[in-house]
Amino acid sequence: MSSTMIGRRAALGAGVAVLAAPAVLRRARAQAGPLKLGVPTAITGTWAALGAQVVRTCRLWAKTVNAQGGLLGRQVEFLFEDTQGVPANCLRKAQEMVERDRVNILLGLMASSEALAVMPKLAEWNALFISSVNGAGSITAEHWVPNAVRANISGPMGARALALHLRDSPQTDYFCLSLDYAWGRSSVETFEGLLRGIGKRSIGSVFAPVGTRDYSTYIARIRQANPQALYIALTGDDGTAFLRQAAQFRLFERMPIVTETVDMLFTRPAGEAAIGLVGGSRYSFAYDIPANAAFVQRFRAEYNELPDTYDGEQWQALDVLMAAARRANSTETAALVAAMRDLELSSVKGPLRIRACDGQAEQQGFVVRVARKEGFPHPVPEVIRTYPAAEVTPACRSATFA
Amino acid sequence: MPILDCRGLTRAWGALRAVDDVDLAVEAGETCAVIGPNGAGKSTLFAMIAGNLKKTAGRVLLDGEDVSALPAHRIAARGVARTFQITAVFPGLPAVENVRLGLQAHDPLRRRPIGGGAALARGAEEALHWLRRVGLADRAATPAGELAHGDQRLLEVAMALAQRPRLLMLDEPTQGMSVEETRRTVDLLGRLIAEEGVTVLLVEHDMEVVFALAPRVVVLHRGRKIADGPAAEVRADAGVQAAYLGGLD
Amino acid sequence: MDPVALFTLQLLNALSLSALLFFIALGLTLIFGIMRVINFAHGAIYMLGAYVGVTTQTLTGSFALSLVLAPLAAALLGLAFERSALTRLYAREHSAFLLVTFGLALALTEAIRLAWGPDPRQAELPAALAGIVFVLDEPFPVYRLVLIGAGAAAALALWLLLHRTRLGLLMRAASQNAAMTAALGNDVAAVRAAVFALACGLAALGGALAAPLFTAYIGLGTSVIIDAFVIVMIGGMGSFVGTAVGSLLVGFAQTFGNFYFPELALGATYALMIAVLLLRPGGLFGREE
Amino acid sequence: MTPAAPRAVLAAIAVLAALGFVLPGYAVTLLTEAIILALFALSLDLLVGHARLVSFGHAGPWGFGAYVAAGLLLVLQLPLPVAALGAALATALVAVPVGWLCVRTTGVAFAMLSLAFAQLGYAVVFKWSAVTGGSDGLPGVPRGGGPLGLDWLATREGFHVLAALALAGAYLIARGFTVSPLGRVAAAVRENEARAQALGYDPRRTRLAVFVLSYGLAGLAGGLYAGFARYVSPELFFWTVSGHVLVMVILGGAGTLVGPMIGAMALFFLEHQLSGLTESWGLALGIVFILVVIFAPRGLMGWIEDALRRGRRASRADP
Amino acid sequence: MLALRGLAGGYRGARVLQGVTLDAPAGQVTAVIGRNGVGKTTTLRAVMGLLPGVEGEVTLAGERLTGRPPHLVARAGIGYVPEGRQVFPDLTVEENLRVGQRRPSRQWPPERLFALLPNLRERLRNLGRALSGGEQQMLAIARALVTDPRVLLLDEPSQGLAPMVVRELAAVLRRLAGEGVAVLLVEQNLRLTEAVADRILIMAKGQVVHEASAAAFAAEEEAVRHRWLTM
Repeated sequence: MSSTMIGRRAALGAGVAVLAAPAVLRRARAQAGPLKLGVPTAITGTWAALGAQVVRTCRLWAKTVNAQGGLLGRQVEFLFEDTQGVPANCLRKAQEMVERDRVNILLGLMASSEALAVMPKLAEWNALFISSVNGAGSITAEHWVPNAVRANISGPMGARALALHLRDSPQTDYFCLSLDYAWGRSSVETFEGLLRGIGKRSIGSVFAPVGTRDYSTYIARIRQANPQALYIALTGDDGTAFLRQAAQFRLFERMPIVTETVDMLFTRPAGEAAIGLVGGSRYSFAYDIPANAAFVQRFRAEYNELPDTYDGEQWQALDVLMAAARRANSTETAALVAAMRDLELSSVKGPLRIRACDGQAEQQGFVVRVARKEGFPHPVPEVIRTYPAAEVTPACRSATFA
Repeated sequence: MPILDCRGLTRAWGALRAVDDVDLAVEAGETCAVIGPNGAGKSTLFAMIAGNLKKTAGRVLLDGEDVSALPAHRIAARGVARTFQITAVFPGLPAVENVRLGLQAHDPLRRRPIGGGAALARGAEEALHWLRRVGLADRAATPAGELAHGDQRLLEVAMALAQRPRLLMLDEPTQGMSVEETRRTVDLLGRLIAEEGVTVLLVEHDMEVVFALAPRVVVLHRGRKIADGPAAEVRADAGVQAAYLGGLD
Repeated sequence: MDPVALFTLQLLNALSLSALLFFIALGLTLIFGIMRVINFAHGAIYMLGAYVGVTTQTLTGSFALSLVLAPLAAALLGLAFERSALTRLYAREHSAFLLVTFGLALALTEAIRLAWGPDPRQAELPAALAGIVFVLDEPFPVYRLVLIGAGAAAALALWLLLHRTRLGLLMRAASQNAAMTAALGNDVAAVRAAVFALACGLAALGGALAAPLFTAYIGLGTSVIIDAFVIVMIGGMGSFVGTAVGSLLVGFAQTFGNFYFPELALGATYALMIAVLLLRPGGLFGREE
Repeated sequence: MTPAAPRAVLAAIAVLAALGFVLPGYAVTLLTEAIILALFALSLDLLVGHARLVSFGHAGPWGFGAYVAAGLLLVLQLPLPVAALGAALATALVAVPVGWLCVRTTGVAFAMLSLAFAQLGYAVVFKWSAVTGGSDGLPGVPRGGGPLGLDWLATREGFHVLAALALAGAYLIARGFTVSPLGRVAAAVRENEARAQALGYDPRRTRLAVFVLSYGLAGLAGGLYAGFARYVSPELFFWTVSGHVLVMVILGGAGTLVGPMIGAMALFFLEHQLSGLTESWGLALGIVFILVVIFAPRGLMGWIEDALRRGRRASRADP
Repeated sequence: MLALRGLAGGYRGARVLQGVTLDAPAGQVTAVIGRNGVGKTTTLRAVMGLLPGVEGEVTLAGERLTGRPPHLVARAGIGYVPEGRQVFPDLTVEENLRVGQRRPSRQWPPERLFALLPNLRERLRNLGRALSGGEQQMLAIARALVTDPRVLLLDEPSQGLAPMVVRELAAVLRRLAGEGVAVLLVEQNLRLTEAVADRILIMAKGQVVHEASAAAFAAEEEAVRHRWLTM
């Protein structure tokens, strides 16, 4: 009998202690007044480098906004939690922020799978999610929920801009390479559809298993297919590894390589190998827009680095939040969601408008090329084409361009 | 019909024939000992009969049925119980549980994945009875691995007897026991064999044990059977003496 | 492309991948051979090698030096870990070893992230290695030939170590019968420490060699450790020849499998392992435990 | 055998269930997840602790169960408890052929075979995107309470209680198995395979029985998890999940059933709290593992047992 | 040379040695006989440091060895020929010999070694597993000799050997004693023991229970056999 008692008491004590201690601590913080913004993001794990961009930009934004008196007069405070890019962790951390810390605005989710895991819960939580990273088309199509807004450019939109650019290029036969997961597959699918639309064709595609690091067999396959140009949908470590190996095999001398998206995270480690790469761009410090120049200057002053893709996208997402809050004169979820409808503003990527029908921000599409430039220690992107929002945004609740 | 009938049993490892064309029949109620110097092939023979080792050639009949191809557990299920040369108990389980597992092998509920409490309780009672018979009742709750070496060997005997075997194979039951322990064990085994009326095949080094327990002795030497007969005759056999002691001449 | 050229190219690709895999699998199998345990931290050590290699190259500009310092650093770390933690566990169950090396993998990965940051690190190959050669009129990177050479050299060096040195002799003896090796006057504990350090050094050398292809990034270890497990299991735990053959099998299966059957590639190596283990539980060149 | 009587364990689980009505919402969710993980670890302990078959592929049945339950909830709109049970049964069924192949081996080969099957599952789920959603997984799994007024189960508290009930049930089954005739044979096979065989037991079939039960319970855990997270993805199958749950079992103390449950909850909360406190939680956790292995050889359970024994001795000495 | 005083200990749950006291003088063959399981092998393992937690004392020429790890016991000058030979199956004969040789043997350079054990010379390149039982036994002895031991421990070297080979073995052991090595032989084979031993010790129940010179033993063999060896 005594062991029963001990068991019960121990379980009760331990359970309460473990759960309550940090909660009490944070509850105290929660009631102090500042506006809390929840950022469950990948601080460790595969996506850590992207998460780091999100985190540093949020910090800079908070610093800037708070110096100007805050948002609607309230100081802004970010709560960061590490999800490792795993949907289950993301869901748990997001729920904790919402329920324990009374957060009603979530930002900075990393993997599209994380966003897809969180979105069905938003209504129950009465929370708003502003996407800054997630590119999967389905987020603003079949899986869209009213409490979600995508401030960033989607994968299909980037592909569209690129396709428009390629319409004028001499190459007609393309080969597509991507990692075998949803973003890569949907990018290739979209791109192939777009190619058909501009009178060109894909002569083959291949999807490398996730975790592939040696691309030599795919390079051989591409050479065997002998296309006029190569399209890749690879980012991060995958993109870097591929570019380095492609350069080692002198693939650039055979054919131009275009990529769904260019970000310095993978072009910088690729070094010289990235020169000449052409691609869509989600954000680049090179955009010639006054608001961007100011952002880049502020960013460099703070971090002595160039802002990269998710720095710019995150900043724009936060600007969207600011504009909506001002329009609603509130940070309550319902008011913000209403204010998001047809919200118009201008941020680091120029003008944008949040569509009411699927929460997608209509915005310009950019095409960039990686080049060596004076004053930079590594090759950097330069803008070669800009397309107005109307040309790159798909129809409402659609991931494709019919 | 003999309970055990081995015909032409052979086991070869490469060129070495550890057991070479051995015939051996054991009648019901008989106690038969297999002796021979180290390396004579006794353990190999045992392993083949019990189904632990593939036969290179030959057959094993149990009650006239060919069991040569059966795995060890199927042979055990047909009533062959054994002890091992190197003590084999369930070291982490209590002594009484070791014996109970021997009983359970014949319980109709032996494969119940849940419940079976009554059968288990019944089994534990009976297991205690067997422990009492080998003098280990006071150690029932002790994990078998913590028993003294001699007690572990007795425990094995109890486990094997609890299986209610048609044929009991004892592989050097007094191995590693002191003189005193050996004497007690021999007495105990003799009494148990007589009372249970069990058929026994015994491998043993200790001649005192052999002659105390087995009226009939089979001698193996380098894999071959060199003698088979009443104990006294075999004991007097000069060839056996020479083989057994190893010779310089 | 000419089919002969294509095949030759793919052959070289497979060989270079096998060579990289060989470095990490070799260490795993050495550790298993002498300690009968699996080192979970081997991928993290490989990653450490890549980072130390890149940093050495960035600071000194010498690729060659990076191939010396990376294994050295990892070997020292391995030695320290073996002496301080593993040595207390040899008498215990294998699960203890599993957990403790899992812990090391976790801690080391995080320590690397703290020290180097989350961004990938890279360094350029020296000009002499960055060039190409033409194989049947097709350009092929010199560096991949270097990798094949390095893999072959490592195999040869290790073979020489195992068969021509006293340490190698003791490693083989201890893997067959540790107690007897000790009873003949040899400090088996020291041999174990040396093996662990050597295995870590080999993995780190593999990491440093892989960095010019893959860059150094967090997650490099995770992606490679399972391949290494598969190789060691297919080849037979503790078998040097088996590891070489296993590396080639997996390298070829991935290179040619991804080429001809890209849809099946993800599961192919596991199917291969299942087949081998069911037919020969000890692996192709191993003895059943 | 574990010193903790089943009654104590059930009482502790009842307390956990009751906490669902006391704690704030997010904490209940956290606790629910911990309970599901405890169930997952419990299932693995049958293999690792009771049969000493160290599986390195327990993500396999976990992921499989989750996908089956997700399918039953999404397509057939079945009530939650039915879907979870269906997941358990389906997983146990699949475990028969898989186990038949795996239990031919023991030791490292068994570990690697179980890993290989889990990774094959990963590959299949990843590639078969028409059915499984591929790498995106299946979002929006409904938590259907179903008829008979069971809608309550879909609420946070209801689901929490359901998870606690499942844990209690699984514990009773697991514990019942370990003391049942067949479970005792499994222990015998673990202790000495040759001896068990000589008593007439088939070691391979016995191991298969443990395998199937363990996989079934892991499938139940996975099925509950699908209803809990309302989202399934191929990561559920990934080998790191297998490593993780194995660590839970060893950390808690393999072979005690209670230990792995404690280990799972302790590790889960430790990770959760550490990752909220510091970015370098992985470093801290890794060091904790190393220290636990060296200084608490029998895991947390061994440590707790020692503490209880000391406590009892002290209370006896102090009348 | 080698002295054991009150050696006691054993394995988990079994205290096999109950206080073994014996001396193995230089230049003599000391034989220990007794039935299976009386602790003969365990005694040798205890001397080698292969048995943890041993009580009592082992000294070599007055130098205390108790508690040292096996490799330091070996380095102090004890050669060990274990039960079942335990040659390294996947090493060649030559490699087997080199395992114990931290430096070239002074007392047993190759010429001398092969003069003593001629069969090994032709087998140098063969794997240990490919040798016959007798060859393995000679290898196990050679392997211990090249460590230049002052004491040689042999555990049932005649086990499984043909009479011819046992005879050879006896000659080898006699020669070794002639070289001044202290030979401690554990055996069951009376013929071998009587042929080579200077003194014969009988063990039972983990103790030495009887001790006699070889001549005295021969005289009382029947009685001894009956009492302690039961044959």
